[in-house]
Amino acid sequence: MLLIRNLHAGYGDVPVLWGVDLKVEHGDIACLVGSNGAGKTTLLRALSGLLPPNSGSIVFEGRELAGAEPERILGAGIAHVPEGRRLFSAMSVRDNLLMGAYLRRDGAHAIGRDLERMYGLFPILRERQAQDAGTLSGGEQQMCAVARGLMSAPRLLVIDELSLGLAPAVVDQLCDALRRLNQEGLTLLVVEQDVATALELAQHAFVMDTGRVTRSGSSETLRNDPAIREAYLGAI
Amino acid sequence: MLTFQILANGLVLGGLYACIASGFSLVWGVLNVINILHGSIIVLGGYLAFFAHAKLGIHPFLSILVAAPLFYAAGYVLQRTLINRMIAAPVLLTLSLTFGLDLMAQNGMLLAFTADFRTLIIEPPLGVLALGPVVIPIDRLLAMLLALALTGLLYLLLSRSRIGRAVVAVRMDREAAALMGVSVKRIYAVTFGLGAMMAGVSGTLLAMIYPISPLTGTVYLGKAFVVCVLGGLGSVPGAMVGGIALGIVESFGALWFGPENAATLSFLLLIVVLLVKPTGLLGRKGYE
Amino acid sequence: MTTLLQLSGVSRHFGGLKAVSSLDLSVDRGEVIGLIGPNGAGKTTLINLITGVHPATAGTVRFAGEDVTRQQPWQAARRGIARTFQIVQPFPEMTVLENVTAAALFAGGLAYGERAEAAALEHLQFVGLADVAGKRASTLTLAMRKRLELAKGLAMNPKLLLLDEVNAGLHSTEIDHALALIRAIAARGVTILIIEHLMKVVLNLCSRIVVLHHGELIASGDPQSIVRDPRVVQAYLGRRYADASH
Amino acid sequence: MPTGVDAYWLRLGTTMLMYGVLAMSWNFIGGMAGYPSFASAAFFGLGAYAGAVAQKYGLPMVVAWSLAGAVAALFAAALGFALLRLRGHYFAIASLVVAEVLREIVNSATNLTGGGMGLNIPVPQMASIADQARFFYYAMLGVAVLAFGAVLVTQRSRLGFGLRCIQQNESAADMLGVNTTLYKVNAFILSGVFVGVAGAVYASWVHYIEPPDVFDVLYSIKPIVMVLLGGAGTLFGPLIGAALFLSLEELVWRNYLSVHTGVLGLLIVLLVLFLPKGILAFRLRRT
Amino acid sequence: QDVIRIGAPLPITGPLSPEAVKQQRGYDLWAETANRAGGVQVGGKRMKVEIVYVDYQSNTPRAVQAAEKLITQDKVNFLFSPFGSGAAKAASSVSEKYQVPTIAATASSAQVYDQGYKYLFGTFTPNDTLTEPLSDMVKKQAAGVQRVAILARNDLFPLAIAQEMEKSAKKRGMNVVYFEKYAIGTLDHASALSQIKSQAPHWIFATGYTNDLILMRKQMGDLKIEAPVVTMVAAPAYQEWIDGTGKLAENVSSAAWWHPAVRYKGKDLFGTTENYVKLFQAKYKAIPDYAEASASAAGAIFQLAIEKAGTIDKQKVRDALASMNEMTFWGPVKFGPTGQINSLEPPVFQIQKGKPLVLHPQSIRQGELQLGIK
Ligand SMILES: Nc1ncnc2c1ncn2[C@@H]1O[C@H](COP(=O)(O)OP(=O)(O)OP(=O)(O)O)[C@@H](O)[C@H]1O
Ligand SMILES: Nc1ncnc2c1ncn2[C@@H]1O[C@H](COP(=O)(O)OP(=O)(O)OP(=O)(O)O)[C@@H](O)[C@H]1O
Ligand SMILES: [Mg+2]
Ligand SMILES: [Mg+2]
Repeated sequence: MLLIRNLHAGYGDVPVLWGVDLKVEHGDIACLVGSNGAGKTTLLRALSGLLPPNSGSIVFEGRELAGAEPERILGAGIAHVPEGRRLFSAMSVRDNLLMGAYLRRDGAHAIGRDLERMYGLFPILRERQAQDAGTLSGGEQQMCAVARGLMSAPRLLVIDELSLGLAPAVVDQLCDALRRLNQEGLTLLVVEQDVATALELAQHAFVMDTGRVTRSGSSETLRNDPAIREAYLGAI
Repeated sequence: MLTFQILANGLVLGGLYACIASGFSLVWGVLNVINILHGSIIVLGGYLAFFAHAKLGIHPFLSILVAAPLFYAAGYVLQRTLINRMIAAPVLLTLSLTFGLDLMAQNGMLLAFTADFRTLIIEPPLGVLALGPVVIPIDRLLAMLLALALTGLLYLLLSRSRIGRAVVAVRMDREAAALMGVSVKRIYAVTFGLGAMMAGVSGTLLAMIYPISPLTGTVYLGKAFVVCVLGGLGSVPGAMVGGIALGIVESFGALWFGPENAATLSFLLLIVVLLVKPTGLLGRKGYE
Repeated sequence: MTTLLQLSGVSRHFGGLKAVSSLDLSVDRGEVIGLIGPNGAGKTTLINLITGVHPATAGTVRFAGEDVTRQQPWQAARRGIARTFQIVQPFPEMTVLENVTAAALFAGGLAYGERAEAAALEHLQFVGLADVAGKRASTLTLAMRKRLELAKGLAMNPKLLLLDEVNAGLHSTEIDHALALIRAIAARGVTILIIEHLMKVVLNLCSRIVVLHHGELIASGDPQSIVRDPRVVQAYLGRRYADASH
Repeated sequence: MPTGVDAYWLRLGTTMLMYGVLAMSWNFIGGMAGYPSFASAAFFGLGAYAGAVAQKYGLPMVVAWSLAGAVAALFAAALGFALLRLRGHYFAIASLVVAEVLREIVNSATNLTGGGMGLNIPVPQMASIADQARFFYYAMLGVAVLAFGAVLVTQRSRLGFGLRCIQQNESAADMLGVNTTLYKVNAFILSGVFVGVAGAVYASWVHYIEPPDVFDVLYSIKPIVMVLLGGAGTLFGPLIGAALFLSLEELVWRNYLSVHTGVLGLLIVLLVLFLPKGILAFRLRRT
Repeated sequence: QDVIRIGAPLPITGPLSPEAVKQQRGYDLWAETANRAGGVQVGGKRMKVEIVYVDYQSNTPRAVQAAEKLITQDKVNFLFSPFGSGAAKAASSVSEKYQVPTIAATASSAQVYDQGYKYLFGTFTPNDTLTEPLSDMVKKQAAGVQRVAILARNDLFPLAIAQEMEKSAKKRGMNVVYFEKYAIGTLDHASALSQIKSQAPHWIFATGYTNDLILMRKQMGDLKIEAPVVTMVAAPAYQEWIDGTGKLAENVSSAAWWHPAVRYKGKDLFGTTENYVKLFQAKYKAIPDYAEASASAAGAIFQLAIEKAGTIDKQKVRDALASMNEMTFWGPVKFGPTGQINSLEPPVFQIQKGKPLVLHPQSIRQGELQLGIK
């Protein structure tokens, strides 16, 4: 479904990605882990068109998307929940969610139904729906951001820092929900620092280190890899 | 009795102020661009109405139909070609940019139209509406009503429509809006186009009331500033409330403190309002 | 042990919403106390109340015996209350070093000059950011920014350090380093109040944990009793811990 | 240097120094603290009238100038405490309006200021026209040197550092112990005091002032454009910007009778589009 | 050197730019007419004239700077003052400093000439010469006029005229029931006018520039304000104002320093007033107003002085100006001890049937004062 080949990107003169290769299959939940500053966020920004890559290719469902505008990439079916939430702070929660559905053309009814689904997923958002998103608590903002990403009805949802700032119970619920959505046909690419949670959620995992994907494989294999355990799982 | 007359004067004047300011407020609030050119666009709208009337005999109310799309298109193109190059620039830079453009516009108009004052005289005159001893000139009344209607439409467009939401989203976070699939450049151009349209249309309306010359734009610009800060930046209803508040304060100020102090008084009011409510009457946080 | 921070009957309302309601809490000198609770429970709001960002709707805040309910944030900083921001707040166009120098200068009480910079560099070394000291803060990754927040907090030379999710965005191994770091800070005698959703952090660091829910204290006690408290499991920890405690 | 230079050039030089003072002063509040102030015209006009009225009542010129500086500083302090609570654009407009209010007040205080009829300032008794021109050139130079010194000292001090913090993120600065109100008011005072003195020197120099002239909104706008042209937040930027802007203005003014404002506008547009970080950034990039 | 250079700082841009156009038209007509006749007779030879224009952007200090530039850089022989009393006064110190004979074509305030300067001359009589004859006429022909309302633009000249009006009215025992100023850039006079209406004045006297007074007259119509006498200064002297107010212009009276209907036989290059108006019309397809004529007159007066002095020496030309006593198309020209002209009798006129008719002075009267406005 998604094939990234030899992708190079950076900020100004500073290269950050040094030839990333990555492949996500249809119906997969893939996770991307790696140390601080490895370039995970940069990769996702390049993928969603926020950061034009210097070279390389991004093919999604057969279409080349490297260097395209974010608008076209979203139109192709990739939604990105960015690091730091990036909510529209002086807009209500509800309007934020509706912004997620900006490009959808399947009518107010379908959008309304999805809105209800989001409120079902995160009940607190229903309570806060008229409140300005900027005044939400940190975790509420994260929920709002994920829900907003889902509102675009993507085929591939890319989430940066999935569990950041969420209460443990909420992380569990969210993972359950993502699994359900995955069964309904949504493909997921998730960046997650809590490697244990990530490996539990995902079927495939990629490990990034200083701008390259250094390891990849099924979650099962990686979980049992002592090097990975030492580098990312730490002492329990 | 005088009080009622003054109140009527103030309301009508306020409606015109609201019209002058709404497009300015939109562009400022959404694009974070203080559009110094706004006053000159109003004047251009005035010239359009004047020449349409003088050369072709078209009534200013009809010229609006031409002015609206024309100014929208001009604004759209201007933003796309020039101002969009400065899309993320700090506000003072875009201010300098529109300041430069305004100098060019004023100079251009001076060359094209000379500095003479033109006046659009409608024959037969529309007359006045007399409510007992209170008289209201019909041209002003119509202009005001039309202005308020347009401002209201603009408000509906922004608050109810998908594009309106996109406009606000772009203001809040450009990058996140892009992630939602919003074409930021297009939204900027649309917003600027709407602002120019409001300016051009208010110009055609004002042409029935005020003499037109290339330099009157500065006065309109000054009013737009005050109205839009008074009402709250980026808020179209704010521009309406601010405009009417200003109109009424100026009118009663002129009565109680003499006309030469009316403007000063409204400025003091502005400062006091801001001290009590730092985001203007209807403004919200996040638009500073 | 003496009380450093004392909250009595503190409330904060936003319109109809009671973000914090008549809360009593006291923190002793040298304590490392954990504050947990569901999203939107009022934890960050509580920090904002202590540091003077939001004025309390009711109640009093006492710090080192002094009533500080109405203080301004900068006064709090100079009194020795330092905080980190959950949503990080660096000076984006200044270098990392300058960011920390500012803290050393204005709250840490150092004079303008090289001493402040030297002190700042020490703190950066301590949190492991020394090699990016010359970079602009806006180019840091999220986790690095969190550590920058921590370095700033330290440079303020605080008596009380309020940490709002400084470790979010770190993976497990990195957290182990962070734990060591925070322990070292506590060892210097700094009292620490720590908000974190990573149970690994709170369980390992804190001698006492308080749990906030809908703006109210629902539990308080040592870590072991907290994870077993059914109300806490129900409201906050969820399935995994419920399973674990069976 | 200015000996033997003809009066016209002296006048131009004096004007440049004057705008240099305005631009450098704006940099305190606008460049360092990041508050887009449009109050320069208010300080300038206030200083001009304070100096002129003081001279009218017989105070010696230099004393009158100092008095003008003090008046501007006091005014800035009072105004700062009120207005600096406003953020961003709101502050900008409130500060813009102050000049308008002052202008109208001066306009109505006919007894003291002559109102709309303007005010004549006694011409200093000096040997020759050339001496007079030179005297005011040096006086303005003196003010410029003072302002420059203040910029220099501030940039290398706690105050300057705190202002930069405020500019970057005010609430974070507050949280780090920066007494933001005090710092901002200090910046505002610094941005007012030299402008006030410059206004007073200007009044003595042209020996005739009227409200629309000294409270002209362009005294607020031009220094900003100059700072941007030169490079905001830099030490020499404001000076270079002032010199550049005035040279351009003078050149097009002399060479294009009826289109010079348009040409100037075009130049501003081009500069903003192609050198958005100011002329200094251009030089830095090339070396 | 065979060219006489005269410097003219003008407010070509900025709020005063309409005035600059008028000044420039007047100066150009003179220069062109003089040059077409071969130039100015200086001693034995003829010298062409050249006018050097500089824009001072409607900004007074810039006007001073412009004057200085013209004198020191462009080396002009003589100078026309910048527009209006304020700028003329400010710039006069420069021409005095360099001892350059200067004629102010649009400065009427006595303060401009009170400074003891020797090189400054002006073509406008003091302001009270406008309000005095008018007041006399109203007093005589409309005995019932008692209550006077005055509304003035808060600006140098309009305010000064209004203050003279107040004095003239009081001197004749009239009652000034309303005296207010309005700010520059006012967009609405309705409040002031409503208040004036409630005072039921017999004489409404308003001052301002063309746009102010078009707006004000329209709003008076809207508010149905009527009074036996309505006077506006100075806009009705301009065709633009008459065009801009249409029927509302009817019966509005005014006064100015000159009017195309006056009839003088001059010794200057234009000769009669009719001839001047004819030349002006041929060139600009418009009737000259007083500001335009004054600019031409300033040129013609320089020419007379130069020809009499027989040289362009500044000192000699100044003396010729100081001692001048000639008839021109503008009227008799004789400067008082301060340099301000004192030989003119400014005409009073009224718009009747869309045309201005002279009511005063007696010698050139074209009609009678009509009471009431439509
Ligand atoms: N705007 C920027 N300008 C310059 N460099 C940047 C910028 N943003 C990030 N970087 C640098 O790029 C590198 C990769 O950053 P990135 O944010 O992709 O890492 P990450 O893997 O997402 O880390 P984390 O787990 O901390 O979020 C880092 O060294 C960072 O300092
Ligand atoms: N300025 C505000 N206006 C309105 N509501 C607010 C405001 N600030 C916070 N709230 C609300 O108060 C509640 C408490 O917020 P707070 O940020 O303290 O939560 P928290 O416990 O820190 O949560 P999290 O773990 O998600 O960060 C939230 O529901 C939030 O929506
Ligand atoms: Mg990241
Ligand atoms: Mg929080």
